[in-house]
Amino acid sequence: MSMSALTEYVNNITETVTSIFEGMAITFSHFMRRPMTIQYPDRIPQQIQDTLPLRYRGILEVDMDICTGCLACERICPITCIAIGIEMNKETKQRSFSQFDIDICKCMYCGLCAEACPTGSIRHSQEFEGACYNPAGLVRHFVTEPAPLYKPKKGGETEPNMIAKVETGKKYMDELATPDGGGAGTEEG
Amino acid sequence: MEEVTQTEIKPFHAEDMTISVGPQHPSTHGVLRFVVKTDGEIISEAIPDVGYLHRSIEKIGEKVTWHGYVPYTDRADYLAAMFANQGFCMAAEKLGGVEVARRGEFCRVIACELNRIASHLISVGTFGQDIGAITPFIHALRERESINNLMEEICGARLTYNYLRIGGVGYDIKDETCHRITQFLDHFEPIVDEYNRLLTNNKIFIERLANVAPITREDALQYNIVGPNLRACGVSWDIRRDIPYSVYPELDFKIPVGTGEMGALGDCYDRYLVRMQEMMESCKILRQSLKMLPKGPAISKVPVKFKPPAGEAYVRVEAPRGDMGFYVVSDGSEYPYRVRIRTGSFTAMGLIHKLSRGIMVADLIALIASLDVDAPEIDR
Amino acid sequence: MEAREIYNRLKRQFPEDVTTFDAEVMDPCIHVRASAVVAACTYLRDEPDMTFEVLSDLTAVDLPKDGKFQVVYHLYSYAHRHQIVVKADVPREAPRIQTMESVWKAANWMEREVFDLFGIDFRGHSDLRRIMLPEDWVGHPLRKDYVEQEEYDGISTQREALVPEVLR
Amino acid sequence: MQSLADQIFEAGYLPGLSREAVYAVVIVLVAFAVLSFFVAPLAGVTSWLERRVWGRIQSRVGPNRVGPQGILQWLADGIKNLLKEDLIPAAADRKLFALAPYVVFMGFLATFVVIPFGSRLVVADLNIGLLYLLAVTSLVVVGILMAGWSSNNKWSLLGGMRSAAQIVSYEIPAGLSVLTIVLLAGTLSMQGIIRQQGWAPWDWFLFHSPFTFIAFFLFFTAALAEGNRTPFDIPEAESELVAGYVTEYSGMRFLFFFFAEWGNLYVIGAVAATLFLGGWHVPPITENPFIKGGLEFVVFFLKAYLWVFVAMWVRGTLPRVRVDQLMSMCWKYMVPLAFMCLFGTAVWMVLWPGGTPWVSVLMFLIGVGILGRFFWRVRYQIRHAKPEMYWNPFI
Repeated sequence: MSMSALTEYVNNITETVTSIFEGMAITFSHFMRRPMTIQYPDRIPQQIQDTLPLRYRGILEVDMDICTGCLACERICPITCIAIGIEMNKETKQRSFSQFDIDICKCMYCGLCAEACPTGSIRHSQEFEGACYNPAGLVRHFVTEPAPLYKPKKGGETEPNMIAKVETGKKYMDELATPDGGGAGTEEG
Repeated sequence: MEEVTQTEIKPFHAEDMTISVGPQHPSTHGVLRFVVKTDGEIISEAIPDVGYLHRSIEKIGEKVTWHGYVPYTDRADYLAAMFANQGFCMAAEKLGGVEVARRGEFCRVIACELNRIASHLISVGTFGQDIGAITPFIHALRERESINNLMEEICGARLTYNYLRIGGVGYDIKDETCHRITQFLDHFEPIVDEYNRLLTNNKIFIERLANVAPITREDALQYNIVGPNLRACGVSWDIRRDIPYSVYPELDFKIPVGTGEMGALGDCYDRYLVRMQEMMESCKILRQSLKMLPKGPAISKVPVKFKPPAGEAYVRVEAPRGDMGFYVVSDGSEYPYRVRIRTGSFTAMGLIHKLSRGIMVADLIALIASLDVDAPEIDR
Repeated sequence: MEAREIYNRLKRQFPEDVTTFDAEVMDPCIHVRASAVVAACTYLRDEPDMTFEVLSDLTAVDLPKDGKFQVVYHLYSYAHRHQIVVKADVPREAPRIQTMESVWKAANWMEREVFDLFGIDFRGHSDLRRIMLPEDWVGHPLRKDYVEQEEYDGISTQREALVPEVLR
Repeated sequence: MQSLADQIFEAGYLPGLSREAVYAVVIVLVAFAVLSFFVAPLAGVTSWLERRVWGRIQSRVGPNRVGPQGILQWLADGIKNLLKEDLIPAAADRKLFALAPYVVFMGFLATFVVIPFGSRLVVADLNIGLLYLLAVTSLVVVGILMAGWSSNNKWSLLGGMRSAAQIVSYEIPAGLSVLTIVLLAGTLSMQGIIRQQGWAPWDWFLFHSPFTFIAFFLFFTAALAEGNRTPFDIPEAESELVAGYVTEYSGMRFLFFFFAEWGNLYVIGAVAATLFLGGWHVPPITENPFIKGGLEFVVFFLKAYLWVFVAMWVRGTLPRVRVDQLMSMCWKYMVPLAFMCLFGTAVWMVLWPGGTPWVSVLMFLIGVGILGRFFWRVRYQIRHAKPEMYWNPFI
């Protein structure tokens, strides 16, 4: 056996032993580190839904009180999972919703509908638990009985109830970037 | 002379064993299948069989609007969704002549580089797992989880981001998020060191990867190997530097190239090492772009009914799995006429048949992992 | 090298087969007759001051109005950092073209994909099988006139809509 | 056990039965008791501990829901596996397929006969105890080969073949390093080997000379390979062979393989403790036989479990070697080194027949030094990564 082969032989052993030694030190140090696990769903300090950012794209929700019925969301939806029905009362000439259904099975949580909404009435909630036994149960019906369309008042809302709703819609819309520099960037940055 | 009668000696004949690796095999990274012909442990041939995850993303492109196709591109490569977003948006912008808002460009770079780190973490993590070390895999996923949390803050989704829009980005990056990204980088860089000490320098790991299935430069070009796999063969080629797009020319970063550190040039270990180094480079890019992030709108004005003039565009993006090409044809209507996504994994799969001859079963797993092929990206 | 110059060189070499040059589009492209595309590409690859050593992309576009498929080759040169698009038209009725496999190995899989999704026959291809779809699939989905079969192997390909479409 | 049966017989509780019948009944009952109240919880708790240890290494928690800190997880898993459908593939060799898990299990269980849990707590102090141990552990390879062959699955076959090659090869370094101790102790009896050592670390064979020190690590490595543990888990290499020889098994049969694997882990630890770590020796603090016996059991148990823990920890650290590397590692590195240790020890014994206490103390100090160096590195890792600390082992 030549000298270099012997050196290599010894080197191989040393390298193996030292690298294993080093690796074992790292793994041992993990016994003292805090685990990353979130013990969902019960052993958590706070509901996960409460920790999610406002931008989080969870299951879609619609605030029918501030929905203008402009159909922008229905049109932009790439998979047509939103179906809106609007009827006109022939006598009073008043239009009202007869249907506002969203098929959560189909929804791909892209957020395009929320971006198109002028009032922030359709938006992604922080809810993500949608398990149910029947796919039909995943269709969300937002209109139970015919409801009138929302018309924004010129001078702003006066009713405290409605002010809160409009503000909530605005809050969601503020998260979006807009060409005129709206959204989160300009407010803070 | 007397004729010597020679008894014919027949070589000991053994049949090759045909094994089907996949589609439900633990280390095929999605649903891939290899028809492997082996002689014991030695593979004589491995024929890749793809298509299990074909979701006809290219056909869908012809049926939805330009804006509406962006979320679909997420699904082309769900480990690096941001880059498919980027590719399609760039193609649409090129066609429609849309100027991207400058802040939007920086937001894109930040999101993309975060995504690149996440994708490479999956790559090197699963690499470790395929070699048999589960711990580095979970450590990599732990760091990726932090990136997912950041992504959630940036764009509201953890996997299929749909962050980019034609003309910019959908959501602006908040200052506090910027701060949190910096915090993450401060935490992440020592972790990469630790990862190196735990896995990269491990003798067993090196022995498993060095000299395994080296790709020559010629093969790499012939088979159109791209991205980190190409760079591991010693070809210094990065779209971000060589066909510059977005704001990458303003940023300072190095292109890691394989050097044959532990064995042959372009072997599995080189491919692994290039990815590890690229993560550190991405950290550098992130720090710079966070510093340079300008003020202003993050998206420019684009009509809701985006109708680019008739024409075609081919753009390339440096995705974690290499040059992702978007060939988009418009006929002037509301819908793309044809969308073609060219991905790095697809061409890399074409090479496996050639590389697999004469290696061992365990090496095939290392080879697949080192090429970082990703089933959704292959099949689209 | 400029795209115009590449075109001129190619035109000089193949005066008959190189038809037109689109210079006004975003990615300048050269139209080559389908019969000569392999020869033209071999020339582009081997010429020392062009050396297109990489076939970046190979795909096709269905143009039913013109009654043809357009096979599109995106070539790139790492050495000279230039790119060119080569296009070849094949008739829709009998889509047939020579394989590019002898020039770039990468063409193998890309041509299989084009064969699968468009039904273009690549002559001389070593392994022309479907790649994305099952072997017994009917039709070529990326053709514009493709109609999906109602069921495959007894499994319906349709999905019942849970939300009734609103008639308006 | 025989004396117990004799007592029962003589007390006249069972009139009309022959002495042999009483023996048989007592043996079956004792075996049942040992199986269900010692071996099963041992393997089960080992499985739980392994998952917890792994969990913490990997920044996870591990099973912590069934029972306090999840310690009853193994029971839940066992019940689940018992209730699962027992599938036998149509093309399998049914008899061998059904038999294989029991052969593996038997190979592991039979080792408990000679493991000395205390100075008087041993089933049978065979005078060829060590030989017996090496022999019965080899039964495992037969079971694994049977499983691999009879499943009629290519993955299983590959796994089985790998396992056979691996275990047969690694018997040699394991055997050689064990021989080093036999040479020192001059006996094959497990109790005899322990009696040659003392309670103090420098009385252990581990620190007897540099050769035994190396032999210990060789033995431990080879034992890991024989137990199909990472980094030598190639027979069941999940990412390569799906599950190796257990691919086709389900339900209770599947469980038996893992039962044996986890149990085997304890056997490895126990043998290491016996041969190198002074076994059940306790400091002479009490003369009370009951307290002493209990202490002995605890000490032995902990010494064995320390190495079980190390095996888990190694599994959480290292990647898997390749088949050819496994072989080259065995034949090129471990066998020569084991021979070196054997001859070195022999020469040592010739040169210093009276023993070398000062070398033992020195070796002990070196061992402490290595341990100190190790914790220094651990401290460095923590300082470097600046993680959030959490000292509580329970979560």
